[in-house]
Amino acid sequence: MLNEISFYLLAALTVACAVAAMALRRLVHCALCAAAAFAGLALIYLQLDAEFVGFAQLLVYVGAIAILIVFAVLLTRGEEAAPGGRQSSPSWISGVGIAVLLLAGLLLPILASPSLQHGAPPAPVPSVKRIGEELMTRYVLPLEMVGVLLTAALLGAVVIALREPSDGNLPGNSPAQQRAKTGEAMNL
Amino acid sequence: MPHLILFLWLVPSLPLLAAGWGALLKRQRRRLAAGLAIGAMALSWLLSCAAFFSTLRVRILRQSCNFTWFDLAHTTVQLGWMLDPLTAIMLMMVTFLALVIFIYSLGYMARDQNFTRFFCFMSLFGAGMLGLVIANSLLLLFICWELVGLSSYLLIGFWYEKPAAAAAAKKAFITTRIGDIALLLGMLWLYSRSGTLLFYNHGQGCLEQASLDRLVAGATMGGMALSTAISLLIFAGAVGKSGQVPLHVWLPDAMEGPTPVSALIHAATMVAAGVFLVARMYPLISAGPHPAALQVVTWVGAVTAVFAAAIAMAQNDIKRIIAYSTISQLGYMMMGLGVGGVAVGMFHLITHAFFKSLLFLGAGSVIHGCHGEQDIRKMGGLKQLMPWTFATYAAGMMALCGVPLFFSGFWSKDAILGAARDWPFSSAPFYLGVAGAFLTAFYMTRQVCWVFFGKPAEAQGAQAPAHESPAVMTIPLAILAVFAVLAGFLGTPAWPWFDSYLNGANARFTFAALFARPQLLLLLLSTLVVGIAFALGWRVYSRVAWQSPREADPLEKSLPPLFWLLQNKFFIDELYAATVIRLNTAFSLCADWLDRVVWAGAVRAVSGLTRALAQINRALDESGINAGFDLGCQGLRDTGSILSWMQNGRIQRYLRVLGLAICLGLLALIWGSA
Amino acid sequence: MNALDQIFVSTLHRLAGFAPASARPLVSMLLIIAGLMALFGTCFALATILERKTLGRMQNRYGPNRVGPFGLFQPIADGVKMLIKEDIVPFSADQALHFLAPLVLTVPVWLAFAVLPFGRNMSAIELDSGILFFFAIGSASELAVFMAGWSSQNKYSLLGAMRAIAQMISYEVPLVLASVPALIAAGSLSLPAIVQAQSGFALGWVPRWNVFTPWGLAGFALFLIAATAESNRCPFDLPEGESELIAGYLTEYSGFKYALFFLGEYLGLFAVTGLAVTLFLGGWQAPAPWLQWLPTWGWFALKFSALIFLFIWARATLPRLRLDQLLHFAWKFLVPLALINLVVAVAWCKSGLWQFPAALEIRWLLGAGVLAASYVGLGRSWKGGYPERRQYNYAQ
Amino acid sequence: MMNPPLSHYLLLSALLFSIGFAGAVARRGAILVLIGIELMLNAANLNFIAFWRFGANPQALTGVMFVLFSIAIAAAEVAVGLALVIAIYRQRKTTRLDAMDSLKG
Repeated sequence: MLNEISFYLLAALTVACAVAAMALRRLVHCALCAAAAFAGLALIYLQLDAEFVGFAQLLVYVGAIAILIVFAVLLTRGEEAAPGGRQSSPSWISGVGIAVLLLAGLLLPILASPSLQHGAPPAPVPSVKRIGEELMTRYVLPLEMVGVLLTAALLGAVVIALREPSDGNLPGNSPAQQRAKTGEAMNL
Repeated sequence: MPHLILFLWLVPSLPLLAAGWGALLKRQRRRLAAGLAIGAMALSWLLSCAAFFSTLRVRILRQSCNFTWFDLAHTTVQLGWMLDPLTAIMLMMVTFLALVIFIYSLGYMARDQNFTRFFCFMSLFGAGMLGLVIANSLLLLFICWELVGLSSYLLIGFWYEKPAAAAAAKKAFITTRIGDIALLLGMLWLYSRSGTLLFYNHGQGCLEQASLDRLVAGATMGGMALSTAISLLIFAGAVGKSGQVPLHVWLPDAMEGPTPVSALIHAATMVAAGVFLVARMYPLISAGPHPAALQVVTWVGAVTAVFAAAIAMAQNDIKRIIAYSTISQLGYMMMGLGVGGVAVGMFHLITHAFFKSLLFLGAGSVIHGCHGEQDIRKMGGLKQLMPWTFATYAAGMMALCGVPLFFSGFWSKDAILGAARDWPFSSAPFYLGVAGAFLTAFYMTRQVCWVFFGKPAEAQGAQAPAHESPAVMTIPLAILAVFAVLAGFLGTPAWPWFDSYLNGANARFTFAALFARPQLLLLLLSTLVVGIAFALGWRVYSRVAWQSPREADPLEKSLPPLFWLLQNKFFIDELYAATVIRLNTAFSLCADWLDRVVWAGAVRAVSGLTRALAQINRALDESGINAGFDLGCQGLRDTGSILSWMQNGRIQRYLRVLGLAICLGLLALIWGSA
Repeated sequence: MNALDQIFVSTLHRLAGFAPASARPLVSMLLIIAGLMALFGTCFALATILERKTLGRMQNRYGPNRVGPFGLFQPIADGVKMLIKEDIVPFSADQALHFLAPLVLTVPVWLAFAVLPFGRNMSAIELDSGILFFFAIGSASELAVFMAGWSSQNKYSLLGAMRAIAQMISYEVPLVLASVPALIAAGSLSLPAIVQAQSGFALGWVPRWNVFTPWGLAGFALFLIAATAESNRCPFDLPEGESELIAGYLTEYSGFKYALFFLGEYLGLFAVTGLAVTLFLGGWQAPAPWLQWLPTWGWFALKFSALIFLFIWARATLPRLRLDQLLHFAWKFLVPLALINLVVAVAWCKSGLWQFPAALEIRWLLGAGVLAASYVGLGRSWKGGYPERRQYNYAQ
Repeated sequence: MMNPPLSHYLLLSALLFSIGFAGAVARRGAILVLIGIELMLNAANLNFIAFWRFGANPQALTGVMFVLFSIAIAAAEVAVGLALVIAIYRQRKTTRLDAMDSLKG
């Protein structure tokens, strides 16, 4: 019983946070709600006895990605101050409509197919050693590839986001002036 | 020197080289042009002498050297040159005469601007004539024949500014052309039948017995023997070139050219080419049991002799008289060939060449002296003013008329009359020959009286009095006069060297032959005829010569219609004009009409058609294809813009579409499977 | 001996016995939570006063000695002060975030204690990947700091938060890398297993603690440095450097929220020291065979308080680092050294099979030599660690 | 201890997926779209873990492995994505997606 209650609770929490992340007006709140949703998901993983994945999810998403998103929000704060900018694109209703259609499309098979209704088998013996062996034997190549990918992404992100010398030393680049400039840019 | 034959081709080549080089010279290089021409001719003359002496000593009758001009797939066309007594004699005569006349023309043409061009054409003519003489193939002979025709055209029309000279050159060229066509036809026919055009080719040549028998055997549609038909055609060529009766009209007009030209070409060599051709082709013409062609030659020769002599009596231009006398003498040669064979004809040709060129050069110096005056009625009394010219001219005149014993004309004409008398077929040629001799003597005395005797006419008074020609002209006259006398002794009945030389035998001196009955009778008859003619002529014309001003010609007074007929040359020119030329113009008009109306019309129609087609094509292309294509492009562009509306760069639009697609896919999958 | 050692465990079971069987696990869990919170709450209080007293002593002055004997009741006084102080919230602040920030900071830290083995089978939850849980929870604190900094809508607080986050992220990497050698030696991620791996004595009297191995010593040093930076303490307490940024992201906080922040900070410190003890100082293992009579949790407590004293001592003596020096030090000195240490540790474990005599000494010499060389090399040649002097031209 | 049936997990993931999709599609902010995509990614991970847990052969750990690698790659993806957004913002001074349509047809 504990499992079911906790699952439904966590599910509700996660869905709520997700909806909030998508619906809130202020970006920072959205980012934090998203982080909460990710944490909720991590707990669901734990509830599914996938311990290592849960903690990894927690460490990566809540620890790193949330911070990244928040920093991105900070660095592009000119957006916030723009007066009267509507947050959602004009034709957001059609977007949500399609999303609902998509949901229906996904739900139908899940509910219809009988094979998915069965309960959970006995909890597998969780062991990090198994995961370690698996990683180091069958998945050693993907592991190396992911390592390379991460370094590349790291360098790429730094290079892209690095302030180019051209716009770096422009006099008008201090945050205050930047906000003023965005003001002008907006109504151009 | 048996291998001299190898160098015989140099004889025509040197003058040809001189002509070529002369042609490139500038007009001012007079000395070089003259030197070239004379030098080349002198070298050729030396080579000819060497050849002549070699034929004398070496008893080989004939040497020939052939080479392949070009070879077609299955046949080869061969040319070649040969050396036999006939060629040697002609080489000697042509080169010697050309040399003398070149020297003479140095003086005669001195004041002419186109001096270099004159000598270039003269050496070109020399090359052609010499090539014709040594040719061992009818084709090479024909080529040189044409070259000679060309040079005669160029030389007759030398002073082309004068319209008369240009017309005369054209007339000469066209009439000889008519003869040449016949020669060409004969040549082709001969080639097709005998397989080769080489005369003597170790038994294979067309004039050798093997092919002759074939030709004689062959028959043509008229029932005539093939050899007779071919030889008639070839004789037609000779008639054209030597100015025999039907085609003689061009020779008198050819006097428009400078006198040395007339002397060399229209007296000695070129006109003699026709006779030489008949002599060369004699085996063919006389082939067969009773050669009809030979009789034709004889009759044509006889008729021409009397006909031309008659006309000569009524002419007033000094050169025209000599021209008609040349025609009649050529008639004599043809008759000689016809009745007496090659030796008789050729002997008269050689002697005639010397005294006729002498007469022409004499006339030239008279004209030169009288500052270009040619009408004999305006001349007179030049005996005192031009003594050298008178003396040499008189020698030439006596040789021509056949004054007995010392003058060459007598012996050669006598040989012909003798042969004519013995001619089995008919004795008419003999009587015509005698009449011709009488007429020749008569018009020559007329001319001499008018020109040299009597008081100097007022014409000379007008300009400076006539003066003797310079040495460079009189010396050649003297040389020729000597030869005119000596040449006769080669072929006298007593010592028939010429006849034996040609036949390759050895001449024996038998004085008694002179007094053999028929010979003696003949000699007396001819001297009698000449004597009567001189007396008649002196009586009629000497009186007139001394009057001044001279009235009309006594002959005209006594027989006006005959004189009028003779003066107008029996209206043959007018006859031709009326018939042949009219036909020709009719043909050209018809061709012109055909060309302008029919063909031009057709072309114009075709061009119109194509233009119309082009118009239709353009219209079709313009409206149909272009418009259609533009329409297509426009449609493409429109659909493109519609599609581009879809691609508006907004990422979310793409995501939506993607999502929609996934849903539809899922739904299809579910419904499809369920 | 065993009875004293397991006293807590036995009392727990006894108490849990009262609850119905079905709820027993829940009740025992609640009891453990209560016990831990009580223990570490008092530790927090003691720590504040001890810190101030030792700082004073070190600066040749008494610490707070007015309230209670030797100032021992000072924390109670502080606590009461914090409670009754007015809780001022700036007008333009983001109310919700402002309120949530202290919560999000302290709750994860409490969770961290669930994993630490305080004594023989005295850890709240024995997780297979215990240490991964610990670091996962540790990483949540950055988010909280951000929320605090951002919600007070104040330039200084935002700058302070940025600095704090940069520092904490930079030092999380060397922290994790320093702890990895211990895992390799133990061969498992669960903390009791690690402590178990450090039991026993080499050469009769030297305990097999990780710290007595070359890589262990270097790892322990790295771990401590990273730990102080992680918890924003003294040499690295730039974010709330009183002189420049007033209190950094804490400026807009007052009253109980401010107290909560301090509680979170100290709990973070305790958690990290607990981990340091388990990883390198052999957890609850006795230092010598003849000393094993003392209860295991006692040893843990002793080592724990020694480290705490070390931190306080560091705070009293070391000057504050500049931010770029700080980051420089982390990325260009600690991380490379940690990686080299990892290599040495692996070599050490692999070379364990050498049988010939003096194998231990040789391995020691090799390990120490490599580490010393790399320490000197990194430190001096490649300008890691000593950034070039910055020119300040004030007149501009 | 009864676990809820597998279908419930799938329902949750579907729901999360569509919420993420709605956000990605509806919202104008670039960063929010990124967050939406992250959500969709997590929904997919949830599916994997659910199927691993309810799957016939939990020992195989393929699901877990897949999720681990997916998380790593998602981190890289977010890092680069946000770098791009920041670069675009610095140059265009806006993060609204409607403004970034220069690649239109």
